[in-house]
Amino acid sequence: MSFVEYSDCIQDGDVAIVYLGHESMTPVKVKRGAQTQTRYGVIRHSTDLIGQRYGSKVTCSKGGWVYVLHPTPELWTVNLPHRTQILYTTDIATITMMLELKPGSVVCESGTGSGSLSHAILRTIAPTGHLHTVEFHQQRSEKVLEEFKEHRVDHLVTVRNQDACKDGFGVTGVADAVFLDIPSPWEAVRHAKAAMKKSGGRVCSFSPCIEQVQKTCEAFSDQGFEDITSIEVLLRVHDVRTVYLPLPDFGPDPSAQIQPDSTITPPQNHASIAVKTTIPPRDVQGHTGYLTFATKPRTQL
Amino acid sequence: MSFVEYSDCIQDGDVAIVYLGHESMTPVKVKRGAQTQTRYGVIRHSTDLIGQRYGSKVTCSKGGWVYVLHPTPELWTVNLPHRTQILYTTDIATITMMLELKPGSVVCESGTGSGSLSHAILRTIAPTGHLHTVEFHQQRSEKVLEEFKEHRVDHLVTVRNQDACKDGFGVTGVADAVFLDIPSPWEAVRHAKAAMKKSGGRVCSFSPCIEQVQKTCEAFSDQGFEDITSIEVLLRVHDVRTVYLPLPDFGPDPSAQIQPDSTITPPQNHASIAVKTTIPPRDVQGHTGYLTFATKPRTQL
Amino acid sequence: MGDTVDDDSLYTIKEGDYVVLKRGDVFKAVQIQTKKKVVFEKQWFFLDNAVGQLYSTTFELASGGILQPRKPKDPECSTDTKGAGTDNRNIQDDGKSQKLTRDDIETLKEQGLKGQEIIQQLIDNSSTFKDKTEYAQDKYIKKKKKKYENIVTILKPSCRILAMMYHGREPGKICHLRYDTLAQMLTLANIHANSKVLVFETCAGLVLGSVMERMGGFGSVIQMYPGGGPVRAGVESFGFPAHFHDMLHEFPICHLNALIAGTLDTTAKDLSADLKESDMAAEVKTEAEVKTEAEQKGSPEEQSMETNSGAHESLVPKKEDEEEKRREAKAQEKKVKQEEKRKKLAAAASLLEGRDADGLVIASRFNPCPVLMALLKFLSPSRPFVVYSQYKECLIECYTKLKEQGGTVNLKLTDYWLRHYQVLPNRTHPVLLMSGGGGYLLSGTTVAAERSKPAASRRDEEPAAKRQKVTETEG
Amino acid sequence: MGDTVDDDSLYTIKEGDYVVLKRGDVFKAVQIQTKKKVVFEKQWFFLDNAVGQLYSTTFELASGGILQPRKPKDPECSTDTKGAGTDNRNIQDDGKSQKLTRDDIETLKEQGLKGQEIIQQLIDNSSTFKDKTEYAQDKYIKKKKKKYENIVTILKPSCRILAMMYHGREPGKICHLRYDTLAQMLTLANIHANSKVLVFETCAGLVLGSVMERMGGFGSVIQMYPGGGPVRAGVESFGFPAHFHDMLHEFPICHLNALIAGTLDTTAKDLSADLKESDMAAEVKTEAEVKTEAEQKGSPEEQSMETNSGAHESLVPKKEDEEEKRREAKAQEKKVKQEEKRKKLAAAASLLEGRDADGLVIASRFNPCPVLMALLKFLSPSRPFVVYSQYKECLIECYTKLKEQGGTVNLKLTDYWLRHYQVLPNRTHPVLLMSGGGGYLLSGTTVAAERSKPAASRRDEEPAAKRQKVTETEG
Repeated sequence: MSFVEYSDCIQDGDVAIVYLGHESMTPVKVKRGAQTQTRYGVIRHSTDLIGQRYGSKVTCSKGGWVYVLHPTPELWTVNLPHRTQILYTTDIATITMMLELKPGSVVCESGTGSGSLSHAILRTIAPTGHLHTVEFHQQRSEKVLEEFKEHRVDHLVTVRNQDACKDGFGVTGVADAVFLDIPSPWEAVRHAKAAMKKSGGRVCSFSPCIEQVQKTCEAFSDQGFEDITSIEVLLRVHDVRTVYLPLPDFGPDPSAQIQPDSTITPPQNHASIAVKTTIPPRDVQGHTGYLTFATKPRTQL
Repeated sequence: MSFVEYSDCIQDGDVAIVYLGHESMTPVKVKRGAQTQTRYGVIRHSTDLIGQRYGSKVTCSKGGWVYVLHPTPELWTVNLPHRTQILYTTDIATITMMLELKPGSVVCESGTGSGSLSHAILRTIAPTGHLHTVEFHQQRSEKVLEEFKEHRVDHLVTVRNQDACKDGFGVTGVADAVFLDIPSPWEAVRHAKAAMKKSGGRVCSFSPCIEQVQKTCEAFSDQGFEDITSIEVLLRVHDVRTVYLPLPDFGPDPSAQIQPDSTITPPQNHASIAVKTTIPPRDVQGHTGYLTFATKPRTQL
Repeated sequence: MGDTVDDDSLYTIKEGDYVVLKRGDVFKAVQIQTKKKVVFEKQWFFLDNAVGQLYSTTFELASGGILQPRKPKDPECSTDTKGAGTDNRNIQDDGKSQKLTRDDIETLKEQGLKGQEIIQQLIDNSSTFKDKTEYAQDKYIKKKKKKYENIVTILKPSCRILAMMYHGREPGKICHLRYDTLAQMLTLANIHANSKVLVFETCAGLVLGSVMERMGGFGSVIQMYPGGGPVRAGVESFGFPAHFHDMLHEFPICHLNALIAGTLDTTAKDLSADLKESDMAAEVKTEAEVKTEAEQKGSPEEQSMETNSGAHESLVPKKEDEEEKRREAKAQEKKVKQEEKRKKLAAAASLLEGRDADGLVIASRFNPCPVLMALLKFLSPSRPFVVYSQYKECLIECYTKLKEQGGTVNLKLTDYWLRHYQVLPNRTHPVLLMSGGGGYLLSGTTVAAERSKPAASRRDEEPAAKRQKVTETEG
Repeated sequence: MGDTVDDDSLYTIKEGDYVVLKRGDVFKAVQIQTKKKVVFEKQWFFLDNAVGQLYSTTFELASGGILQPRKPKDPECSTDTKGAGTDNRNIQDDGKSQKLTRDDIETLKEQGLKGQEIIQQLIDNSSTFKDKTEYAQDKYIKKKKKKYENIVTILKPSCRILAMMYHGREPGKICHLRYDTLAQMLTLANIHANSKVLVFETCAGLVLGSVMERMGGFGSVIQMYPGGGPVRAGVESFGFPAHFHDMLHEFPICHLNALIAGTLDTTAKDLSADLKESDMAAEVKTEAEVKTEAEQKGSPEEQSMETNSGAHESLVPKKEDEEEKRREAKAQEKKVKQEEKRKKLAAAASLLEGRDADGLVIASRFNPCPVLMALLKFLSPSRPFVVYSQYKECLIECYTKLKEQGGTVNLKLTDYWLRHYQVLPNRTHPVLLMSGGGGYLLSGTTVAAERSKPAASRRDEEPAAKRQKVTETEG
């Protein structure tokens, strides 16, 4: 297992995702001899996991069962330990395309946070790209590096514990893309520019508040970035349901009584029809943040 | 006919809405002896309109036909001559409810603009309410008063040609609700307060830009308004369509050939299924403006 | 000129008034009854002290459930935050940042500290508060306020407030009709004074009450109701003046076929059996009970209902000798009520028979298509109608049927997207949580009925909308 | 560590390159061919001068359709606006505010004035411009710029640019798949290097090309194609290096039943008739023609297609004596191609036979349910799949079928709401026009196939989502 390459079978040392049911999963570090407690009973790693195929059904000690899934950045995003606010798949997918990430891309990111976006970037730029990620909070930068190792992507990433606004990204003229998710992104714009290739590249800043967007757009413009675009993408989930709608009873129909064939029974009082439909969840995510993209043009040196 | 009361039949002097087809209508001032040219031919007012029932089908000279509709504020909104940007029904409906308008309400409005909202307000506050509407552009204020007369609602409205930011609404302590649709609403907030009843009331400001909203919220707060809420309401139209989806041809199914009954013909190459669905228009209104509502509390005097 | 009297007596809370309690974004409709315990937001209190106060007054909850009017301009926003950090790099979440224990807080409460004061104590005793960003500080204070502030505001009810209340508290009772969607309905149906409007709803009476508010007591509203009796709990909450109820009529849809066929005889003393029966059942029940029953019929699993059948049983007399007299009196009473009911039905029927209503509003848990097709017959030409459904599929059916049948123009299937904003210095953004959906509307305008014509040739009646794509056909 | 070489030679436009022309928000994909006239935004020009320039260069259009590289930092935003009015109270719209006539403007053009200069002339000669609000001035300048500025930028193609191009210019060709929805698909399907991905699309090759870009030449992509031949016009526009095509395989779905049944014999020289026929038909056509035909089959009314059947006819020989030779040569050629085709099919079949693909992406004008059910069989367990449809109803069908059948988890039916913002000092707001819809996605993860089990007992396999309402049941 690795976050950038599929394996068929679960091995000692893997991180697997245990699927317990609708929107209920938990990540497990697979370790020979270890056990994991679930609401369906115990999972014994040596017998229940190691050597099993990813996607298999595993029966727990209480007779209940779960599926064991291969980790992906998307499953990780909904299962990772939150050390900060995180980016979710909808924004991540948009960022990945709009930054034009692909195998071989060199990317700078700040802050690393809980690593939700980092894993998705690594998946996309592997096997030949590199991620330089900067996190000013020391504990967090240590923790995320540990996770990168566990997820077998540490060869693709350099984690730096510094302040991107003050100290930049630790590299110059190498990045195809830069991503900013920090409280004052406008302070890091000149560092972003410095980190990027002479030939140009793409940059993105994520901010929850419109005032941040305004300042960041100004900074991008001042630093000569082009095609500055701010967007927002919202996910809408549709829950599939069969609903039963009662039919109204308008009483006996005199016009129907004209017909001689009286064997037709009138509609029953509580007759209803079934409709296959979707309903929205009652409350949904109404805002995560604004995404501001820009292009760094070729720098004339 | 009046914009605040239905009539059954078209009379000389009425304003009627000629419905030409899907999203194609035109308002007509009914005048004995007059004619109106449409793409289906001429409509002769004396014979084709006057005395006819609203909602009737009228055959034009070329043999084409139209429907003649009773005017409503909503039909007027999509048919009125634009002298400014106007408010549309989605925002109007929200404003009407959130300002708690009803028969008897006294309302102040600025600017009158093209009168789109004014007509909707008048419909709702009739027969016992009153609208004080302020428009700084002289031509426009004259034009809209003319329309109010033609629409037989002029007894419910006072039009003032002044600058609400400088001169207020021309009334003090009478309004249940105030509506602002001006470039600098924050400059009119104290006038709004002065126009409103001692016992309190509701106020709304419509602005396209977030910076206007920010300044207006601050002004509301400074002037002691409560429950300050900014919202946005967007209309989504669903066009009902039947679509035909081709079915894929996976070739002869060997497993099906096992069955002895070979009279069942395989699915045709270009078989398709019909699905009743809705599609969104390609481009839709993505923003009209932000609506900021607030409550004026009882004023201690 | 409108009524511009601004007399405080109009704004005084009286016993028996229907009012709305408010705290933050939470509302609850209640009637002012002295010595009656009210439960709101997990706290109980008495409304006695509200009587004589002005509407929109905010009260503090004192011990013993006593309301005390709050002085205007209490220092609500003055929580001292002692500076904010610019980011959260130094915050370590070890769960030990608050020095006050739960017991400490309980002690503070017992000492009679008010919510505001407790929050200040919490801030002063938090080791991380001053390092939090302004954003995080604000969130913290809001959360704590919700927990420790004991205030309630008493409001005069309105369509706006009740629609927001139902949507927030009991969306299932109003078919998940969101308040902004209701606002659209009232406008799209051109609801106004001096018109005649048909309403078919199973939204606890909220839609009916909203229509009545917009008509201001002028004109007539005919409630077309399913089941045993009209549901009006929501109407009561509006606290309309008595004369508003003069414009309200009701017609049971179980007589709709007869009415349409012209065979409904409202002069006959003996109405068809099912009406009588359902009337009888309804008569001996209070309004609230009828509502409960009517709603339960359609949705037997509804959880939030307070069932209360005690009233009925208490009518059963205890003593044998009184039995006879009561039975007679009851029979007489029954007769009177039945006659009243008959007159009411006759009045509603005669309002409908002209088939000249000015508007139609449908919002129910029933499949809307048959309801719409039946009720449209009662509208004048050139009048608006609007149908609400939680499910788009139902309105597609209505749309298709109307297109087939003709007699309507300007058909539009819509829904609405409602977004709230937080507007604060340097912290302006859409509110993070939003409503997933507000339901769908189909609106249109009636036109003169067609001389019967095959459906196939109808297509060209309305110039087709610009074809959007190859594999699609309109309608 | 990645390749951080930043060598200009990598960024030089060469003859034969696939590039994208850009003006404002409008894109067009073309190949660099010297002396070939290109039409873009109603203007024609030659790309000859672009050769040797760097990508992302902006060119001015000079007379005779000649491109001239624009000097960096041309004073693009320096239009002199001479102060803005604060409101528009004094503006009377009499249609006489512009003193320049149409003829005047044509004269200016002939004098060789550039777009920027013409706009300045228009402003100077407008009597109302200086009274307009800043907002209105900005709108005016933008409008005029669009009309009079003759610039074009040449870009290196990418998934982002091509997806935006197709969505803007020819949404019908890509089933109205919006670029942000495509972005979601690539992520939800976990597309990455060194995996084996199945793609079924009728989106002109855009989806296939996007998948290939994300795989960077590592791994394999199997295009499952309907009709006579795989559609790849969109793939060409990406301008991939040659080795990218080594990872691309193709399999005609008309053999899918045979493959699933295990009766497809790819070693036999004589494949089933329909494949041969369709192959033959496809062979003598250019890629572009095949695409045209394939798309036209499904949507015969599509208007925007450039049909071009000249190539075929030009193959018909003119002289009798050459006929024989050509026929022989052609037969030989046919045989070789057929053998090639057979090998390709065999290769694709052997990739599929392991039923161990890592991902599945479906985006087509076909009813997706049968496609999804057939192709899911070829995935390993614990692999993601994603289906796009313009119509939610189609994905409800897929969802229902998958729930019945089992073998998948994490099913999610979604769509996306994309909003653009104008961010300008004091004029920040969402863009006034937005896309009505970007289509729907159904995504999920495969799991080990169930031992067959009645559908009825399947309900409890997945703990039910919290029941939302009484009258609803999940699934």
